[in-house]
Amino acid sequence: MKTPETRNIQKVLVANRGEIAVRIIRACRDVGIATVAVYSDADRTALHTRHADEAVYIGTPPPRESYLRMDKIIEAAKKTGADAIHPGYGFLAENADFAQQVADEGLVFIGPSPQAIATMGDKQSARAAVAKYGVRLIPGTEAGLHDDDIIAAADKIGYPVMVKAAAGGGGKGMRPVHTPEELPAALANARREAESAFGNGEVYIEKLLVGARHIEFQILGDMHGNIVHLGERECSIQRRNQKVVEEAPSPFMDDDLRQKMGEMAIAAAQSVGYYNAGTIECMVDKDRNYYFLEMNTRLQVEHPVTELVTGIDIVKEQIRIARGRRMTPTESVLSPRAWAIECRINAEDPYNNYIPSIGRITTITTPKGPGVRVDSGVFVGYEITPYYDSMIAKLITVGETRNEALLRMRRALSEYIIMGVKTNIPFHINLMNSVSFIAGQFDTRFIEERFSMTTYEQEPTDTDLEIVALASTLYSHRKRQQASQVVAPAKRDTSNWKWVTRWERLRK
Amino acid sequence: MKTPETRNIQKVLVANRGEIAVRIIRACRDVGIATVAVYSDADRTALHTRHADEAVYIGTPPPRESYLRMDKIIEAAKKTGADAIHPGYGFLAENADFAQQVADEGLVFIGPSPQAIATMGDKQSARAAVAKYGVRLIPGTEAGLHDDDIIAAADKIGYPVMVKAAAGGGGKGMRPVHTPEELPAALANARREAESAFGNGEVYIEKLLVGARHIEFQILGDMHGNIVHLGERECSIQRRNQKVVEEAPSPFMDDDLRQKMGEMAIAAAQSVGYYNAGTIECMVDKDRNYYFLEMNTRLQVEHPVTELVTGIDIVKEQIRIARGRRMTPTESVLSPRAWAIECRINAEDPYNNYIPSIGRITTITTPKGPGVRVDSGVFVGYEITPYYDSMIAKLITVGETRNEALLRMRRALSEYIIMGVKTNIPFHINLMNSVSFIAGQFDTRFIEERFSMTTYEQEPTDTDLEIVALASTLYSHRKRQQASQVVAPAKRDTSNWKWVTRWERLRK
Amino acid sequence: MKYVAIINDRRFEIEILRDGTLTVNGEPRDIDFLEIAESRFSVIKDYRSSELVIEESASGLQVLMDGRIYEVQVLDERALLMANRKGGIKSKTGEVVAPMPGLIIEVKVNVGDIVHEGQTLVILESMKMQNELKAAREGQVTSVAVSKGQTVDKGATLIVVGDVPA
Amino acid sequence: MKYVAIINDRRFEIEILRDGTLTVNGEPRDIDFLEIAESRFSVIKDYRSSELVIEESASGLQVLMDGRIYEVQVLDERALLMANRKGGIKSKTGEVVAPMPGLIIEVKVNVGDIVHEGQTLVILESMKMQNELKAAREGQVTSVAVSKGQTVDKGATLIVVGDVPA
Repeated sequence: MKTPETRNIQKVLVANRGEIAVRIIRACRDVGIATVAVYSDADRTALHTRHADEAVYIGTPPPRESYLRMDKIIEAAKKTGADAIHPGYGFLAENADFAQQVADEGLVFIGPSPQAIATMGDKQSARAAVAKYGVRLIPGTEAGLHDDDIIAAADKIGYPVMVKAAAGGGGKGMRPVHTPEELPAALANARREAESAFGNGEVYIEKLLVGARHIEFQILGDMHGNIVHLGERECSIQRRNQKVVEEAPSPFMDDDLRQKMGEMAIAAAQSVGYYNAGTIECMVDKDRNYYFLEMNTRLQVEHPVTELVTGIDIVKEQIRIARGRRMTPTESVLSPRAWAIECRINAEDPYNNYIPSIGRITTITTPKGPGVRVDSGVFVGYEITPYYDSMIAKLITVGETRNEALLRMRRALSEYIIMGVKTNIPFHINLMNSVSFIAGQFDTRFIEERFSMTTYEQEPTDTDLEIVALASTLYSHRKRQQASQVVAPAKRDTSNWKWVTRWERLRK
Repeated sequence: MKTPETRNIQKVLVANRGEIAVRIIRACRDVGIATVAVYSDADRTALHTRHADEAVYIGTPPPRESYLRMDKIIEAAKKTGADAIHPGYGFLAENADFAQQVADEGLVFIGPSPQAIATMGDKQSARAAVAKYGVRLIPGTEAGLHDDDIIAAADKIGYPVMVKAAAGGGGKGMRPVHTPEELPAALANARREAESAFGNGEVYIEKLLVGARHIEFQILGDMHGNIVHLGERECSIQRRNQKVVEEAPSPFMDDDLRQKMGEMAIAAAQSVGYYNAGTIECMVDKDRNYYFLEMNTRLQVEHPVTELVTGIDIVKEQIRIARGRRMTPTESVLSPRAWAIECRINAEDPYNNYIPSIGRITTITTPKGPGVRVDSGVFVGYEITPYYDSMIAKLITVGETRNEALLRMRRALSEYIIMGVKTNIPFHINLMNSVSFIAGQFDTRFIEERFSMTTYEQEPTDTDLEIVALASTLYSHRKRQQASQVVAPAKRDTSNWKWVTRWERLRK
Repeated sequence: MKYVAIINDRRFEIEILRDGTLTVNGEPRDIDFLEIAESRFSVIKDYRSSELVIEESASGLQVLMDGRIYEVQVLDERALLMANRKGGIKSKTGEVVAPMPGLIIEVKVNVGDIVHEGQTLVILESMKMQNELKAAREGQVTSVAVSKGQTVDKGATLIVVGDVPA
Repeated sequence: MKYVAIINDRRFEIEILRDGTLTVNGEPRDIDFLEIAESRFSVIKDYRSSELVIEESASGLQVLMDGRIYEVQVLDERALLMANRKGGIKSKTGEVVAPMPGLIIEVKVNVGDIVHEGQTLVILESMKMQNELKAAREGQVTSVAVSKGQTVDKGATLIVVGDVPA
């Protein structure tokens, strides 16, 4: 491999929105690089628009009219003199055409080569590429088949199977299917969802491993031919095939398995001459057999847990690599120095079938203090619209041990207050109290099959119930008083009702 | 030294308020210990009152009626079944009587022995204790002398001198004096301030070292006779003898000096058989001569910078040590693994002589993202009263290098928005842009003698001025319109004024 | 003023007297109840410090404490009297409304169908996700206001579930 | 509508026309000016994105941008006319008010004294600190409303500095 040219990056256009756009802007600022945001009508007040040094309007809220418009994004980079584009995750992050167009325009794409994206983005070529390196694959079909062929293949592979979108990601277009009877309807639904999310309705199926875990390896490679892994992430806590909690390391991992899977992950990345940050996603069954699932050729939502257990800033490394320099880490991370857990904070109602919640955020209290990191794209007054993903923030805690990280997460969740929309914070609190999660005993089906928002490890105490009863009654009493205009005078500006309190007794 | 008993700690009463009470509650929660807060009338809604598992009312806002009432605090511990008391910093943290009373009541005092507090709390005995170990002292007088004796001593020591309160801390009761004429008035003022702050008007003087730095060493000792240091903190950025910015390590430090000063710090702590966290404060002159100033026998405000560069949670270590266990670190930290900077966020107006600002906080946007820690005791709706210290939060950033920590601090400061009261955030932004600070060239007189809020490193550009002029005019125009009831219709709920914007041109 | 608060089938009879005295099931109680911000309350009772979120829902109050949600009904004397006369307290609402704007993917029931609590009635696509809207109570479908392919606004009533005819 | 904005002795003549067109010193400008929250504004001008805090002060507007504070005066046509007639724009306020409740430790001037800008007039103790209150302008002390040992409320006028008699 010839020595790559060093490329100049002074100003980065961030072709994304939400928390990840803010994360990238922060990384640029931390290394003294100027930033350009792009924004749709829905995002004029969004943090990425306001935090960047410059901001360019690119269209109406639907992504295909703005964040997916390659022409407008490249034009925005030209207009502002940006010399590089960071795609974040989602949107154009795994679009080889976009990476190629960026390069053709003389701009630096902060990501892998268009060839690597194309190869790994196509299921068939991805499997072919890694298979040569002896990487084990899950039995499945190629994409683009007709339903009849898929149904025939499913009989050979054996049920249960998973229907997946060829252009997929984030659980969209995915359906588990347990019997042949369910398959035709599942294919139809998955195609429709995939068409709507990615503009591409092609699907394929894979054998569904029962009791398996989703474990992935973070890869980092530079243009000098160096590739290392930064250890694994445990991502089995999923709902509707979307990750909701991730951690690093995995409680299931041992040194031997990490060594072997790590080598496999590096081999998979090498198969496409990979540079930039990337992720090798695997399924690991109960017997520690592991299978290559896919490679994500981009920054991952859950990258902070790896950052916190390795001390490596992955976004900064991406920039460094894109500049043609050698990346900082010189060897793979075989023993993480801490334990980190991430909870994705979604605007959804865990008490009502996790239905997405829209509306305006009226209050936020962000958890603070030692060992807590919050990556968020929202603020008081932010309007959650139906146009974009429901993930509004990520809460990450780190501790010396898993137990410490978990206790910190409980503490941080109890401090985290978001009002105005429903969030899944109560779900996370419940999960952090569940014995299975605490024991590290779970697989990808845990949340859907063995977890509920209404069964708790401990019943509420009589005192709990009495406090709730009293508070509810005083709340109602107050409303009643207000309705009849007999409002108790507030001692301070906050409304204060005390019944037979210490002060009043003292004053009697 | 005989092996200490292991002591049971299940519930800790935190005898403090504000950010440090919240910090301690978080540490307890992180190790699964229940917490009890105490609160005055001014603090019913304060975060420490609400975050603790239990909260006990102890009196009216003036500290001597509540947070300094040993009887009420011990009674609160008894009533709630707390088995230990953490004093935080300030208030009763360095009161040997309190530590003794706590022990006499069969409770664990999370701090050093009453003897260590008493010895180090008295200037004379502190100097005597450390002098035996060959620790170098700054020339000065003992406390308790009459003004005439002090004035005579000052002539011998030579000007400039520093007047200090015997019971001092936090810059209160301190006065630099450059000529004999100023001394009588300075003594009178310092006595009055000390009397008001500590209930003890005794003062003493010390030679004022010119061009010197304030560098301190963090000490950790356990009851098994182990004492280590966790490296130094640079605390020379002070105003009115109060620290406002601290960092670890010190840009002035080298390995040789760290080795020597560290040994001196351990010797000073050993002189009183020290256990718990403690700090040896030193002055270091331009020629790298160092002098013992005093030992703070408690947790320090600026402990987080040490935590971030060593990975050690100092509050957890305090609890561990108080339980009679061996502390985690087994050797001194001679090479910190990162660089951290702390900015104290005070409710004061840097544009108006740093006058404390009181009022209600209406908005807070907390800096987030990688490498940022915020320890805060305030929230939206919090009322800043004149009863307590003006420090409302601490913003701490960490990076691999000083430069990275500094760039992160700039970024975090620009994200930090507190409305409703004035804060010194603009001061910190200015400081982080000052060439002297960036170069690490400063001493304890830097802020007062060579820094100003009105001279900037760079003049505003014409564009800066035009944006400010336009925004101010549009703001005034809007107010005028509102006054005459001709309000422009808001497109969203937020009020949006666009003049000849892209959208409007498109629609024309 | 007398109230009855019902949580998890437990009844608490609470009386607030004019002099500020409070009793639960006849026994006096001390409680310090403070509004911190809209919907957010701090309670200190017998030293225990708790933070609560109280919001109104169709069927009463939703109270969040220590990460757990409680459905609470508070009835005053008059409401209690009326409820007793009707033979029971108000049951869960039978109206299924769109929680956000979206596209109706499927309507799974017809007027007259008997449905059980938790049964999926409508599939609504929004935020790129298909959301199953379920029955909050058992009963008989009395109204179906939407059909497949229709777009709906937030708050639109989609289905009404009424009592099962005796 | 015509305005003059004055910052750091620089004058900007700004005109807002009925059709929404905006000019600065006669040249057209595009600006996107948005209120985010009370006193907080987001401005995008020629792609540059800035966040500003605008607050009213005794002598005009205080604007915070990029960590720097600007004192701005915005005058409309009428105010400008009046200011010109008076021979100049309004100068800094001469009232020294207590920024917080506290105890007067010392009053350093008497009525009739000539003071310079930045001169310490009063020492106020509050939050355990002694705070020096200084003159915001030069002039002559026309009123001293407090004396040593007195406690004062926030906002109380302590000293008034007027013009030096010609």
